Amino acid sequence: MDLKLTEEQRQIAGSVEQLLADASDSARMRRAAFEGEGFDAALWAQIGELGACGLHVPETHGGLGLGVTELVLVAEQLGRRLACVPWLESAVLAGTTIQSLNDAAVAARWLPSLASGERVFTQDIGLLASAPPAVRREGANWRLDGVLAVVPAAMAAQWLLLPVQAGGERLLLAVALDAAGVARQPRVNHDATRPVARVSLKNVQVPEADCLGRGAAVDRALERSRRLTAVVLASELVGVAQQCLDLTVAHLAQRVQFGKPLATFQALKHRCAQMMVTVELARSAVLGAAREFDGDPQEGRSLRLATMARCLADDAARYCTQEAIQLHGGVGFTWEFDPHLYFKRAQAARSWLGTPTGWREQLAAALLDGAAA
Amino acid sequence: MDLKLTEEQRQIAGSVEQLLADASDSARMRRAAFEGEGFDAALWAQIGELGACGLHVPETHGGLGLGVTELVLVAEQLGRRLACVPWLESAVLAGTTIQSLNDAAVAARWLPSLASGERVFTQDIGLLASAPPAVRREGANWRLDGVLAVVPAAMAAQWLLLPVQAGGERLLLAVALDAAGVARQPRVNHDATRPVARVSLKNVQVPEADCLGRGAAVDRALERSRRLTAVVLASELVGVAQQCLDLTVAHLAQRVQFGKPLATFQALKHRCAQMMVTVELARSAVLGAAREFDGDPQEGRSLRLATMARCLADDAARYCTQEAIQLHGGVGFTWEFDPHLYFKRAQAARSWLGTPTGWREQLAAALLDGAAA
Amino acid sequence: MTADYEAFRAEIAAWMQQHLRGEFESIRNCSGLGDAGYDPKLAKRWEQALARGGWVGIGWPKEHGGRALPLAQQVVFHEEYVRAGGPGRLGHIGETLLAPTLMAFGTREQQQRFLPGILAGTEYWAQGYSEPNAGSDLANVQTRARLEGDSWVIDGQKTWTSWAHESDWIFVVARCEPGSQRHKGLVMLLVPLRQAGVAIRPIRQITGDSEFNEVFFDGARTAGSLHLGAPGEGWKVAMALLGFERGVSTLGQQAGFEREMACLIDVARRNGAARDPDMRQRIAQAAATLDALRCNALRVLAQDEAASGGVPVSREAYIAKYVWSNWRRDFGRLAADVLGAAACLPDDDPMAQKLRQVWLFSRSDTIYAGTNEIQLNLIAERALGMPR
Amino acid sequence: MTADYEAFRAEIAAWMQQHLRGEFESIRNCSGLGDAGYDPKLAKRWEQALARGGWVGIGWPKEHGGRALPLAQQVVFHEEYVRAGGPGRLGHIGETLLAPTLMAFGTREQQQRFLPGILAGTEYWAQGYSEPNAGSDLANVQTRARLEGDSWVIDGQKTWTSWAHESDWIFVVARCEPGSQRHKGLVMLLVPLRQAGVAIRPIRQITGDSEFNEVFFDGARTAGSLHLGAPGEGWKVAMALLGFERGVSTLGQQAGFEREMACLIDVARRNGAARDPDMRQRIAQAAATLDALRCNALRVLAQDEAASGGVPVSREAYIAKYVWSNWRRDFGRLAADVLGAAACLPDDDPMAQKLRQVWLFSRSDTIYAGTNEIQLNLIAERALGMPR
Repeated sequence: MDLKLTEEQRQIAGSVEQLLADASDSARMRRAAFEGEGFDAALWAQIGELGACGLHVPETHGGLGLGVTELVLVAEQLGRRLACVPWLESAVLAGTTIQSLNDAAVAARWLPSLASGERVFTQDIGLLASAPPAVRREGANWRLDGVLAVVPAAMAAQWLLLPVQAGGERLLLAVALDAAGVARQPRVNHDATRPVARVSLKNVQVPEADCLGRGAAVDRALERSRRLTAVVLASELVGVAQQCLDLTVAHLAQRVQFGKPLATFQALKHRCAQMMVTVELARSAVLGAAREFDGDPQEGRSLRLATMARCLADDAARYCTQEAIQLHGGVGFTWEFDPHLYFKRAQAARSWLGTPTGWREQLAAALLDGAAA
Repeated sequence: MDLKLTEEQRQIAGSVEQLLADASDSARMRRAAFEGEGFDAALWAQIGELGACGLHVPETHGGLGLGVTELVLVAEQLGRRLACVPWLESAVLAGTTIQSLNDAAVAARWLPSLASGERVFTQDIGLLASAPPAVRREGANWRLDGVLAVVPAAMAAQWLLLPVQAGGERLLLAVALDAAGVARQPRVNHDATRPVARVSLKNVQVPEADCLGRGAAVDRALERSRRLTAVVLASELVGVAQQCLDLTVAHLAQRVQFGKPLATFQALKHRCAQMMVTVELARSAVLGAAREFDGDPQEGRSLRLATMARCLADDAARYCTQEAIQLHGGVGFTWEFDPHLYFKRAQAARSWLGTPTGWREQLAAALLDGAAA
Repeated sequence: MTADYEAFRAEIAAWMQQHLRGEFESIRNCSGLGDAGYDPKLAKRWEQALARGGWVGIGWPKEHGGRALPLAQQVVFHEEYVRAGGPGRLGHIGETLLAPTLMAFGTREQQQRFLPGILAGTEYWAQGYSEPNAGSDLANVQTRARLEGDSWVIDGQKTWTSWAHESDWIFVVARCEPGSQRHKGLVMLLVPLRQAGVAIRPIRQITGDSEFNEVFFDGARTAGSLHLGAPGEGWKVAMALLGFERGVSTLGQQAGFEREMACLIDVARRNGAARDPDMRQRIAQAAATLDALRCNALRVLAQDEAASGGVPVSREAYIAKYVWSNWRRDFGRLAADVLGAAACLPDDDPMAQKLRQVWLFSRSDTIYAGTNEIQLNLIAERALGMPR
Repeated sequence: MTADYEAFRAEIAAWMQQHLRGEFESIRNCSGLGDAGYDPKLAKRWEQALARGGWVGIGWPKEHGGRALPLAQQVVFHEEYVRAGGPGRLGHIGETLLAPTLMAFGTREQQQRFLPGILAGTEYWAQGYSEPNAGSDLANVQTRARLEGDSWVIDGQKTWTSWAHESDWIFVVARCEPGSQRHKGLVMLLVPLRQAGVAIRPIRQITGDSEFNEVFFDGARTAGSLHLGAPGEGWKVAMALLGFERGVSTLGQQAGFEREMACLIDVARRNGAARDPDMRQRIAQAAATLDALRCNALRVLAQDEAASGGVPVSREAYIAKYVWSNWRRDFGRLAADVLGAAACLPDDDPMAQKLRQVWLFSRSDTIYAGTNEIQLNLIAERALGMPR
C-alpha cells in the first residue's frame, strides 16, 4: 500500500486549506455559528465551486470522480476550522449512501444536484433515540407521521434521507424538507458549528418515485456509508486535534510566567509532544484507511479500517482538546478563546455513527468470536 | 470517621518497618526468593515474636485483639520490602476465614497456633482454574482426590483451608499438608517473593474433626475473608508503589545526564509527583477502608470499601512499578536492580481475590442494577 | 463514622428540614458556582438563615463569636448539611479564608469591623490574587497601591475573582513598594467593591455563563488602616490565607460531588448507559475514587487536628487539590459520555442539565486555584524534596 | 496492498516454503531478541540461506551487490517474509545500519572488506554507542581511542550492545581527541570483537535472560584505517547511522507484532478472557492501534521515497519509535492480563510462553534506542520547534 499523496491530492488539500484560512477563521466561524445558525451559505457556495461537494461522485453524475483519500484531505481542513457547512452530512454521508445503493437510475436522479452543492442533503442517523415515524401506504405515496428528535443539518438541507420500516419492508425515502407537513425547529447545540434540528412529520406525502431503495440493499448501503463516513469524520477530528495542538504551541510560545516563555518548560513540551503523537498516529490511520477504502475493501476489512480510524482519531481529539484547554491556563476555559469550541465538537462527534466503544466491540466480535482463530 | 492513628498503631508500623529494613533488605529478600524458595523462616519467626501473626485474632485465642487498621499498617511494610513470609496467606486470609465462621469451638482449636505463627496456614483461592477435587465420605473421614494447580504458600504451610463441594454439601476442610497422599511441588513463579505450589491429593483422609464449617456459613465466611483480605492486599500494593517511588526519586537524584541530575528535569519531576499522587490516594483509600472494616460494616458497604481499596491500590502499583522501570532507564529492566521484582508482584496481585475489573463490575451491579436509585 | 454525634446529627437534620423549605426550595441541592439554577439573592438570604441558626463559624473560637466545635463535629455538620440538600455556600470565602486570616493577622479593630458581617451573612468577600500576567506565577503582582493621606489608592487589575459582582469587599494583594520584585514589597488590602474606582467585568466561560470576573482598580480607595499584616509583608499573609483553603469545608465540596454522582447514576439507569459494560467499569471506578477522595480529606483533617497548626503540610494534603480536580474533570467527561448525544443538546431533564453543567464547568477545576502543573511542581519539590 | 506485486509475493512465499523447513523449523515464527527459543547458531545458518536465495541487501545498489529493488517491493518482501513465519533477523544491524553508513562514509577498501560478509551472512555486527554514563546523553562518550603506530587502541566500556556475544565486529563511537567535549573530537571505529582486549559480559534482564551485553575495551586494537569518516567527525557519522534505523525493516518488526497479536487472540479465546467485555475493548483497541502503526510506517516510507534522502525528518517519522514502543509496552500488559495468574506461572503452552516473554521484554522497548523521554524531547524541539 502506497501512502504517497499525488500532486493533485496535495493541491486539493491546499486549496481548501487556503480558502478556509480566510473564509472560516475564528471570527467568521463564530459569526456563522452564533449568528448564522451554524450555516455559512457563502462558504458553502465557495466549497461547491471548488467541486468539493462531488469529490467522490462519478464524473458522469457531475462529480470529480475522486476517492476517499481526497475526502479525508478536505475533511481535515474543515475540521481544523470548524467550518460551518453541512459537507459531511451532504457530500459524504448522503452522497455515499446514494452511491452505495448501486442503482444507476437513483444515482442519475439524485447525485448531480448533490455533487454541485446546489442541493443540501442530510440523513437521519438516530442521534437521540426516539420512536420511529409511522409509515403508511396511501395511493402512490408513502405517508409519514412522527418526530425525529435530532437531525443534523436539517435547517440548511433540502432533502432528508430517511430509512424507515413500512410494515415488513425496509425503505430508504428521500423527504423534501419543504414539503407540506414537515416542520423544522433548530435545537440548541453546544457544538454550535454543527447545527441540528428537530424535524416533525405530520401527514407528509412521499411519492413512490422518492423511494431510493428497499430491502436488504438499504441496510447494506447504510452500513457501507456509515463506515466510510466514519473514516471521514475521523479525519475531521484529526483536524480538530491538530488545530488544538497548533493553538497550544503558539500560546505557550508567547505566554511568559516565572520570567520565561511557557514553551521552555519541559513538562509542557512533553505534553505537546504527546499531543502530536496522537495527532500523527491518527492521521496515519485515517490516510491508511482512506487509501484502502479507495479499493472498496470487503466487509471484514472495512470494519477493521473504520474502527482504526474512528478510535484513534477519537483518542487524539479527546486528548488534544482537553490538553488545549488545560495548557491555555485560565483563558483556556473562557468563551473568547477557541479551545472550548473544539472540545465540544470532539465530544459531540463521539455519538456520531456509533461510539468508539461500539466500534471496538464490533471489531472484538470479529476478532474473537469467529469459528476459529 | 476519624483517620488519626493511635500511638500504639504508629509503634506497630514502626517496629515492623525497622525489623524489615534490615531483615528483608534487597539482598536478603533476594536470597530468600531465589535461594530459599521464597520463604524466610527466620524472618517468619521474628514476625511471629512481634505478635504480627495474631494481630486481629482475639486475645482469648492468643492474638493481640487488634483490628484491620493494624493489619494494613503491617501489610504496607511487608509489601514495601517484598518480605518472603506467608503472612497474608496465613494471618490474614486463613485467619479471617476461620474467625468469620463465628464458631467458638473452631476458633479455639485453630486460632492459637495460627496467631503465634507456630503453624502456617494457607487457603485455596483457585488462582488457576482447575477441576475441583473429588470428595467422598469414607467412614468418619472425608476422602479427597484431585489436583490443586496453584496454592499460595503451600510449601511453607502446615495447613490448607480447602472449600469443597461434597455432593450437595458445601464444606470447609482443613487439610494437613503433611498427611499421607498429599504431594506438593513448587511451581516456577515470576513473582518469586510469593511462592506457590501445585498440590496433589491422592486418597487423602480428612477426619470429620477437621471440617471447620458447612453450608451457607462457609461461603459467607469466605466472602467476608475475601473482602477483608483484599483491603490488606491493597495495602501491600501501596507499599510496593511507595518503594518504587522512593527508589526512583533516589535514582534520579544521583544519576547525572546532560550535566545535571535527572531529578532537576521538570518532566521527570512531574512523573514522580504523579506517582506520589497515586500512592497517597491509595493509602488514604486503604486507611479509610480499614477503619470502617474495624466496625464490621454490612454487606453492601464492605463491597464498596474493598473495591475502593483494591482498585486504587492496583492503579498505584501498576503506574508506579511501570514508571520505576522507565525512569531508571537502562538499568530499570535489569535483573540486578529491584524495580522488576515489584513490577512482577503488582501484576501477580491482579489475579488474587478477584481482578480489579471484577470488583468494579460487582460494585457497578450494586450501584446500577438495584430496584431504585 | 463514629456514633458519638448521633444527637448532633439529628439536630442538624431537624434544623435543615425546618428551614430549607419555602423560598429556599429552589436552591436545594444547588452546588453554587457553575450551577445554573443558583440565585445569589436567595443564597444570601439562606446564609442569613444559617447565621441565625448558629451554623456559621461553628469552628471559630468563642471570643470571635464562634462555637469552637471540634473538627470531627464540623465534619459532621458539613456532611449532614449536604445530605439534607443544603446549597453551595456563598459565604465560603469570607468564612473559611478571610476570617481565619483576620484572626491571625488582623488588628482588633479589623476583627471587630469585619467578623460580625461574615458571621451574620451580611457582608460577602471576593479574592483578589490572580492577574492577567500573574496566573500560575502569583508573585508577579502588577497591581499597585500607594498611601495618599489616610487612604490607600489602588490601580491595576485582578482576574478570576469568583462572584465579585455579588460581593461587598475584596482582599487584594498589591505592590506597595515601587520597584520591588516578586514576593517582596507587597501588601494585603481590604477594599470595598462598591465604589467608583472599581469596575467589574464578567468573564464569559465555556458554559456560556459568567461566575468569574475581572476587577479593574482605577484609583480605587480604601482606608489607610485596612492593610492586613504589615505593608511589605503581604506575601506572607497571602500564603497563610491560601493555607486555610484546605479545610473542613472540603467535606462539603465532597458531598456536592456525591450528589453529582447520584445524579449520574440516575441518568445512566434511565437512558440505558448503565447496561454498557464499559460505562459500568468507568462508573464504578469513579465511585470508588470519589470514596477515596473522602478518605483523603479525612486523613488531611486528622493530621491537621493531631498537629493543630504550625505543622509542615502533610503528603495527603499536597495531593488534595490535584486529586479532586482531576477526579471531577474525568467525571465531567464520564457524565458527557453517559449523556451521549444529549451532552450537547440541552433538554428539560434537570438531572441531565446538571451533568451538562458539570461536564463543561469541570474543565476549569484543574486550572483555577493552582493548575495541575503548579500542583505537580509543588508535590515534586516540597513533598518529594526534588530540586528546583 | 496493490496487486502489482502478485508474482513477487508468490516468489517469496514459494521460496520461504521451500527453505524454512528441516532444521529451521524450530526458529519459525521466533521474533529474535527476547524470544527464548531463538538459537543464534541456527539463526546464522538461516541468514546464509537467505543470502544464497538473494534476499539480503535487496534494496542495496547493484554496485554493492544488492538488487536495488524499489521501496514498495522491499516492503512486500518484509511482509511476506513474516507472513511465512520467517524468524527475527540476526543480520539486521549489519544489513540495515552499518551497510548504508559504509556506503555513505566508507572508503572503497572498507566497502570491499565488509559489505560482502554482511551480504553473505558470514559476518555479524554489534553497535557500540551507549555507555554507563552516556545513556540518554549519548554525546557524553568516555571511551577513548588513540592511534598507536598503524593501529587504533581503544579503552573504555560500552553497554546495551545487543548480541555482542554472537557478533564478529562492533562499531564504536570513541573520543579520539583527548580533552574534547561532547559532540566534538569523536571517531567511529570498526573493531573486531574476537580479540584479547575485548571482554563481553552479559547483562541479565527482567526476563532472567541476557540479550544485551556490556563490552569492555582494555587496549583493544583495530587497524588504523578502520575509522568510518574522518577522525573528529564521529558524531556526524553516528547520527547518520541512527537515521538509517527507521527504514523498511520496521515493516518486518510490524509483522512480528502482528504475530504476537494473533497469539494473544488465540490465548484469549482458549482461556475465556475473550468473553470479558473489558478485555474485548482492550484487545480491539490494541488491534486497531497496531494497524495504525503499520499505516504510520508506510507513511514514513512514502515520505522517504518521495524525497529520496536529504529531507528533514517528517512528523510521522518523529513519532515512529515512540508509538511502536509504547504500543508494545501496553500490549505486554494486556498480554499479562489476558494470561491472568498464568502470567507469572510458566507452563508448556508455547503461545502463553511467548506472551509472557513479550510482557517482560517489552519493558525495555520504551527505554532502549532512545527512551520515551528523549523521544518526547526530540518531538517537542525538532518537530514542533519548541525552544530547548
